[in-house]
Amino acid sequence: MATIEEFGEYETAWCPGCGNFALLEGLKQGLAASGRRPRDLLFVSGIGQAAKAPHYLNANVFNGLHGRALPAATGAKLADPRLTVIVESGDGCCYGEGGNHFLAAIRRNVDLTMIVHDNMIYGLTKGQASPTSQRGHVTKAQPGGAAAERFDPVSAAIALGAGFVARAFVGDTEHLAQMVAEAIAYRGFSLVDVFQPCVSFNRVNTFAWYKKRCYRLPAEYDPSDREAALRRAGEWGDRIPIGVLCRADRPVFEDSIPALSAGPLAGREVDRKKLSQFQRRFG
Amino acid sequence: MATIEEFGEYETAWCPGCGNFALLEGLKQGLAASGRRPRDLLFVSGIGQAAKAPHYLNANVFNGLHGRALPAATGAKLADPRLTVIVESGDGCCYGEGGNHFLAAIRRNVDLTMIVHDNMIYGLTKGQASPTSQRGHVTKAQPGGAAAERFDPVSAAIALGAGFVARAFVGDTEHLAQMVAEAIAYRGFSLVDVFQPCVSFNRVNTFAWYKKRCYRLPAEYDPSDREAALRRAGEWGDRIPIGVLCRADRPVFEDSIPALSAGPLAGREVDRKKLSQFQRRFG
Amino acid sequence: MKSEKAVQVIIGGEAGQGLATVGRLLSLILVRLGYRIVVTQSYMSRIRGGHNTFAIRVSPGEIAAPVEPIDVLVALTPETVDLHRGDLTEDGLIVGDASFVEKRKGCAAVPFGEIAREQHVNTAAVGLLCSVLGIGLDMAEALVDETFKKKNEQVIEENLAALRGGYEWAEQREEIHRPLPAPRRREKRLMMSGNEAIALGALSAGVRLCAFYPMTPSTSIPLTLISAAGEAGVVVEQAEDEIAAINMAIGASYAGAPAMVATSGGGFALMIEGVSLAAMTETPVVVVVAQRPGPATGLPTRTEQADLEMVLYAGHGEFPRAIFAPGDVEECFYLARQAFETAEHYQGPVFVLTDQFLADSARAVKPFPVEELEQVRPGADPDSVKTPYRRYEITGDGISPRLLPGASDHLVVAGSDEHTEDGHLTEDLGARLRLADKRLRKGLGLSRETIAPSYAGDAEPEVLLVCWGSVKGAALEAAGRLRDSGTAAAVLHFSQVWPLDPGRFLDRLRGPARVIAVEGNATGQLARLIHRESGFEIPERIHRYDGLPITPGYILRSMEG
Amino acid sequence: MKSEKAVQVIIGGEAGQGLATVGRLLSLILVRLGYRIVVTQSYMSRIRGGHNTFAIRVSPGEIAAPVEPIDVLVALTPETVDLHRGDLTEDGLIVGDASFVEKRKGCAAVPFGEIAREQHVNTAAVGLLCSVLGIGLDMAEALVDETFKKKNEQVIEENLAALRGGYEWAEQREEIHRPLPAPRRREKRLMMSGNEAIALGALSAGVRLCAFYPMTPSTSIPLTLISAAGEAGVVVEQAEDEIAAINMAIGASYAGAPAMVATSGGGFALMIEGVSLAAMTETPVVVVVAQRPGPATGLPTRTEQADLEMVLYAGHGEFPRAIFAPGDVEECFYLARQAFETAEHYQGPVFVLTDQFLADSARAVKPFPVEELEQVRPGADPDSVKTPYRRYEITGDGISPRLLPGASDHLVVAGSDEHTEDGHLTEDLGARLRLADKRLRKGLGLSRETIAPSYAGDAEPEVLLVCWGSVKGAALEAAGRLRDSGTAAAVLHFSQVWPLDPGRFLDRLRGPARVIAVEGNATGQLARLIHRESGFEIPERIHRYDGLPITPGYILRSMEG
Ligand SMILES: Cc1ncc(C[n+]2csc(CCOP(=O)(O)OP(=O)(O)O)c2C)c(N)n1
Ligand SMILES: Cc1ncc(C[n+]2csc(CCOP(=O)(O)OP(=O)(O)O)c2C)c(N)n1
Ligand code: SF4
Ligand code: SF4
Ligand SMILES: [Mg+2]
Ligand SMILES: [Mg+2]
Repeated sequence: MATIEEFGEYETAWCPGCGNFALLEGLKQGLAASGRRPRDLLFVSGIGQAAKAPHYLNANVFNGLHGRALPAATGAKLADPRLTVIVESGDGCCYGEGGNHFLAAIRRNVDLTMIVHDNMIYGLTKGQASPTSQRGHVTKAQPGGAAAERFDPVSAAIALGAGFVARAFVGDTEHLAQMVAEAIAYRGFSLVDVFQPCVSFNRVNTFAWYKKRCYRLPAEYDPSDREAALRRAGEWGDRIPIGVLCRADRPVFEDSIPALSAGPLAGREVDRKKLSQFQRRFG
Repeated sequence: MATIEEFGEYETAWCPGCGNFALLEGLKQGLAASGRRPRDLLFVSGIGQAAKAPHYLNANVFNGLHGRALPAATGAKLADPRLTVIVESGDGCCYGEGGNHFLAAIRRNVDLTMIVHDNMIYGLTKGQASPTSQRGHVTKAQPGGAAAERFDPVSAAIALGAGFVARAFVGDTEHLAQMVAEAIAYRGFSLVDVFQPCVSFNRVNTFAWYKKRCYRLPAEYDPSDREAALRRAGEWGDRIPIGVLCRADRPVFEDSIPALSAGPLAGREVDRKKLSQFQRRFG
Repeated sequence: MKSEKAVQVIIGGEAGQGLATVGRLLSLILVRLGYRIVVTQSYMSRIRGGHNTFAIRVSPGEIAAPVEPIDVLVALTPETVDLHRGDLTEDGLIVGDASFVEKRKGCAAVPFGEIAREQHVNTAAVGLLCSVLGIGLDMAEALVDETFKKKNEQVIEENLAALRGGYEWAEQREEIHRPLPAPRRREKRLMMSGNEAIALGALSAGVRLCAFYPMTPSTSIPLTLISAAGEAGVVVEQAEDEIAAINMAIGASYAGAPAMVATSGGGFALMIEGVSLAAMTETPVVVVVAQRPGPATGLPTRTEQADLEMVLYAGHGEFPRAIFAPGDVEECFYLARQAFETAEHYQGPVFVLTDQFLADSARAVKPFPVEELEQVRPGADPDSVKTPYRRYEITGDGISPRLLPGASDHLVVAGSDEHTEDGHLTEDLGARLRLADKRLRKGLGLSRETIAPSYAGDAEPEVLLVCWGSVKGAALEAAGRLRDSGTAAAVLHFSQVWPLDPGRFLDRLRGPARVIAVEGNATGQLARLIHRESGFEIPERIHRYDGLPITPGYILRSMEG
Repeated sequence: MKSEKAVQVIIGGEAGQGLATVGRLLSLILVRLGYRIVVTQSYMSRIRGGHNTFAIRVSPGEIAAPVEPIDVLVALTPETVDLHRGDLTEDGLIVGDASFVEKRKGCAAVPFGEIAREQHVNTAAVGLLCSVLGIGLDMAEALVDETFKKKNEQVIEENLAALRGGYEWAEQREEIHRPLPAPRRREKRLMMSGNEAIALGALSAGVRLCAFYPMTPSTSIPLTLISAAGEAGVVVEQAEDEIAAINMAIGASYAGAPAMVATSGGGFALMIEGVSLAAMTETPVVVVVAQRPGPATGLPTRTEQADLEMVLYAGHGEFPRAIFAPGDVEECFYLARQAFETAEHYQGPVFVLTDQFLADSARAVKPFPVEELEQVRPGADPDSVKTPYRRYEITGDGISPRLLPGASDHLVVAGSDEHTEDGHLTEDLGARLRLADKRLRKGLGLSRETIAPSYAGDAEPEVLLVCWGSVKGAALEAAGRLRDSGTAAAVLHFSQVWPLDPGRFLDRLRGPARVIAVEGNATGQLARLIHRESGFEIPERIHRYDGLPITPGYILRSMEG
């Protein structure tokens, strides 16, 4: 059990007023609630403003390449399933450069949690459209407005069969913390897409914009009905739901890999006898 | 207007009995029906057994990299929108290595047709599981059965908002030809996922397997209802629907790019006066 | 290059404080007045906070190098003073708000709060600098007028007031005046950075599609193209990733649109398979790699020259290529053009290697004769080819007739697998050899046409500085200073780093007592290449890889020990 | 290597006819009987049809090279005869079905239809070959028994009958007998290909995760690992693409599982950004690149050695690496092990460069002492590090204490951005220099420990053949033949191609009248590298890049002109 304080306080490289601060706060609360200690946690991130977050946390950190946090996290989790592995990165990183890994992670269903700082923009590279930018969103790189349709990560994840799909908003930290804790507790691939306003480059999807729209899913909402979940996730306009949109049990990847049944790969000894037997097959 | 014969007859490198032959036949029929001449057609493929198909057709061909047919096709189409650009490749190529481009192509909605030879296996590399392989499918590389969930391309495309999503089966060439012709006629990104049995490596999803299951969508089926389409596309088991599952009008990428309104990029002259004006902005 | 009387103004502050706005405005004023400038932008990988600088070295005569000493330090935060005080020249001036700058000799403690409203402080600073540098206010006023003309009158008025406020405050204080010598003559110049020049060069060559994925310090190339896209008829598409970007460009080029990509090291790494595809399908594509320090994410906003070898050997299999490495903004323009021409003629990947320093370094350039320059015309005349058309016809120089699909009844088949002359895949090993040889033969032409390194300086130098790319200016100025102090010196600068033709430079290397390779990397990549290609091992090496550009001072200090 | 009496049996036919099954069965019989073999597999990029061959060169003594001349040509299709008749030795024999093989001297026109049912024809052919080669039928029978023991009795009986049918048919025909000399001594040997040995070496080093995306000719490495996965406790994961594969391996290695990837040129190109990540985060990872002819898709099932330079300079930024290039199956095993050790010790990417020829070439190897060999133990002891733990502590040799996350209270922070010693990202340019230097210092150790090229042959040769990787056997045999014909000859073989330490081989290069680089590529990549590193320009070059392996005959013919 760790307290919020154990996850540390660091100076950040974020802009004053950025939604990332509240996100970090909610995340820490969620971590504390999840009962994980810093040493049990591994944060894997890509590159971007969001991806810096793990550097501002007391935990193990693997800060990899832009777009490639998921495969690195997958490798780490398979190497040592005792670790609670959390992928934390931006919308561009996770759904843009990393799109193929997102598809694969959902299909594979390794026990990972993916927390996306979704500011609907490329922050660190100064404000180009991201996959989650709305069609028509004007930026310096898209002066005529983004021409491609918005990628809706939660709908996509639900449609693709993900087992745990949640949305949160930094304006509701308590709820965010809860989503984080639930996602960590869920065994399998879990996604928490977090609305995080970028005060420097996204002048459309501002704190107020989200605030006005986001509402918590009602208590009676049943996340186990995937079709209903899809319908609900599709709500985009005046009202946008936050909460666990979809939740289902799915076979976890680790359980179907015989080599993992004998415990973590890390630290395992070569069974030289067996290897010798294996070699004999070539004779 | 071209006849089937104009698309040629070539010796292939495919296995006797392979579903690719019927696919090629249906494709040619569809091309003939579409009224395109060989010179108007550009086939863009990746690498795999399926990806060889354009070499067995009289048409322009850009046979690119494994997984990268879509971006190459996108570039070619933007360069010369007069070309009818058809991406043709395998399930591994299109949904595995090329997964991120599949996501992007749907969002972008360039006027392309994508024909996937879906044999639910990696053929050319000798039978590893592909994204469309069923969970549990046993191969040499997956002796314990594929651990990841099957990627369902038509459901995914529908959920992601694609405008034209069809499924066909090489066992019903007439229908296949029709799907091809409709997809070509559709303006925007169109997907035709074609069941194509691999006699060498997929001993589960055989011709008979598909034959038993595939049924044509009933005439009264309404492809414009995306929710119904998703439900229908989700049918997987004893009965699997083929036909145009989903069809909707969507803004076409080319229409929102000002530079394209003046005609094809290919062959365009530099307007030196305007360039000179542009340069003056630096003064 | 003779050492020129030059003044360096550095504006420092946090990201988001608008220091680049001040810097750009002042630079443009100076350029319009006929001065030469060398801008060096140092910034951190963050959007707000931290500490950035915008350095303008300005002179009435030609200058080409960044330098360290600061004549006027404009501090937007106290930190600026702490960080850069040490670099001030003897007569150096610190300009900053009175709240943190002391009132003493060598300091201008400006009561900005009294002079202007908060949002106009930067404009006031520009006005003030006009006075400090003794360049009058007319040009500044004209520029403010232009800049804000799209906004309303009031904005213009407020800014003009701030400008004048700053100017007048300084006018009264002679002790802070650091007047520039008058500009030589008022010939028309433009303010352009390396990346802007690459974009303009590409436009003038006829680029029709640029696919990119944002990556510092390359992004300003597509952004510049985008700002021209409507009028120039260019598609600039942000791709889903770098792999898509290069494949899109290759597809576009195949279909007749001259195409390019722009990226940096990590993004380029992802394009390498595509480079090989361009080579195999013999599709022209221009690849701009704007270098920054690695490995991996490294220092994303700093400069380095460590990707020459990666670019030279990028792609599996063997094929010819050309790599240009512009040394200044003019070369950025002309070599970007050249890259398109070479790519089209030799039908394959051609590279432009630049780096963050040059990418972001604005200079005063003569307007390029864009109205006279020819564009590239993709593809051959369909009527000129033999029937049946063979895309990869074996020819003496390895160059086959490239037709565009759809433009005629000839079908154009391009293949990633080894192929026959008609483009269809083959496993005939004889055909393989013929096609491979054909492709490799293009290398002979590329070698013959390679740009010889430029040589400048004494005919029989004691010291020869060998460099490539953006180090040019620093090397030239270092050599100039050596000459000023009585040492015969010269510079051998490679603006094309591949192919190398030792016949065109080996003699230069053999004479001097000291031959020194100066490179912005740790291992001496060009020096090693020269060694391999010419047998000449450059005995001395100067390296820099802390993220900052090489300066004349850095070279001279390194030479001493 | 002395030239050995050897016989070459080639089985040719269409893909899907089971020629590899015949070939493997016969090879295994020969190996069990104590013969040495060199298998060369030539196949097309298709699953059925086309024309493939499985060549077994067999000898009672040591042999190491593929050769062209055919002593026994087993034709499963008429095409085989047409294609390979020209390579038959004077006394060569064609074996094929009576339907297309003439009944004349030097031909065995076999009425396979009478001897066996269609599905057992291949087994009959094996029986027949046992007679032709004069090796008896016992071993074949034993093997058929083992092979089909999982199936039912009837299958075994049918196959045994076919085997005997073929054998007896041939026994009666002395004119088709081409008996092998008796094997030297019956020491235990295994039949193993280069890729299988790499997999076994990796297992013995303790590999725990192999991530891959299928790509010829590398796929048999993960497939071999998979066949051991359950008992060896290895995760072999087919990734969604090569980028995922290397990042997965790096993630696994960071967390304590020795990890590898295996791919070929185009797949490796996609991994290059990841290589740079491994270098920056200082994470051990073994990268096997099985070369095939490029560019792009090229000839996917053929062999080449053209990716040395790509691998050597793969990754943006500068960092040390080691590249091993096994020359035979034994080296595949030991260098795969070495790669894991080096990767763990130096904490970064280490490469094993092989090629299709060696990957698929089965040999008779002594069993490796897998019961005695040590495994790699990832990470340092958490109790041995200073507190606060700094993952990238600056050390003299550049090697910092690597802890594993979760294994102690020490937190392990690995960074892709430039970082401080504790792993957190920094933009402090002084820290940058210190960390970059630390990383580069590891190169000194790598250089010191590099494997010197092996030298074999006359002490003062007239001819020195310089080669790397899989060319070893051909070079050794060519040198042997030169010696047999009175020319003093030797071979300098590099099984580690980076780093190079000229001190350990320059002397060898200086003496001989003819120094010839023999490489399976068009441009002489190793020769160029040797030139750069040692200043020695190898005057003669032999290249092959038509997709086939270099043979002794190819070398000798090329030497003549
Ligand atoms: C391969 C590669 N391509 C591009 C980049 C440049 N890059 C760094 S961050 C970033 C975008 C970040 O956007 P997002 O993931 O949404 O994070 P944010 O900054 O908005 O939090 C890009 C494109 C990179 N580092 N690596
Ligand atoms: C970058 C890269 N990785 C891997 C390969 C090897 N490869 C060639 S085809 C193929 C799979 C083909 O499967 P699919 O796309 O389903 O086509 P099929 O052969 O089944 O028709 C693979 C992995 C390659 N050519 N390039
Ligand atoms: S750029 Fe946007 S997302 Fe990044 S720190 Fe600033 S406000 Fe936050
Ligand atoms: S391997 Fe399968 S898909 Fe490929 S040609 Fe043979 S049967 Fe067809
Ligand atoms: Mg973002
Ligand atoms: Mg397939």
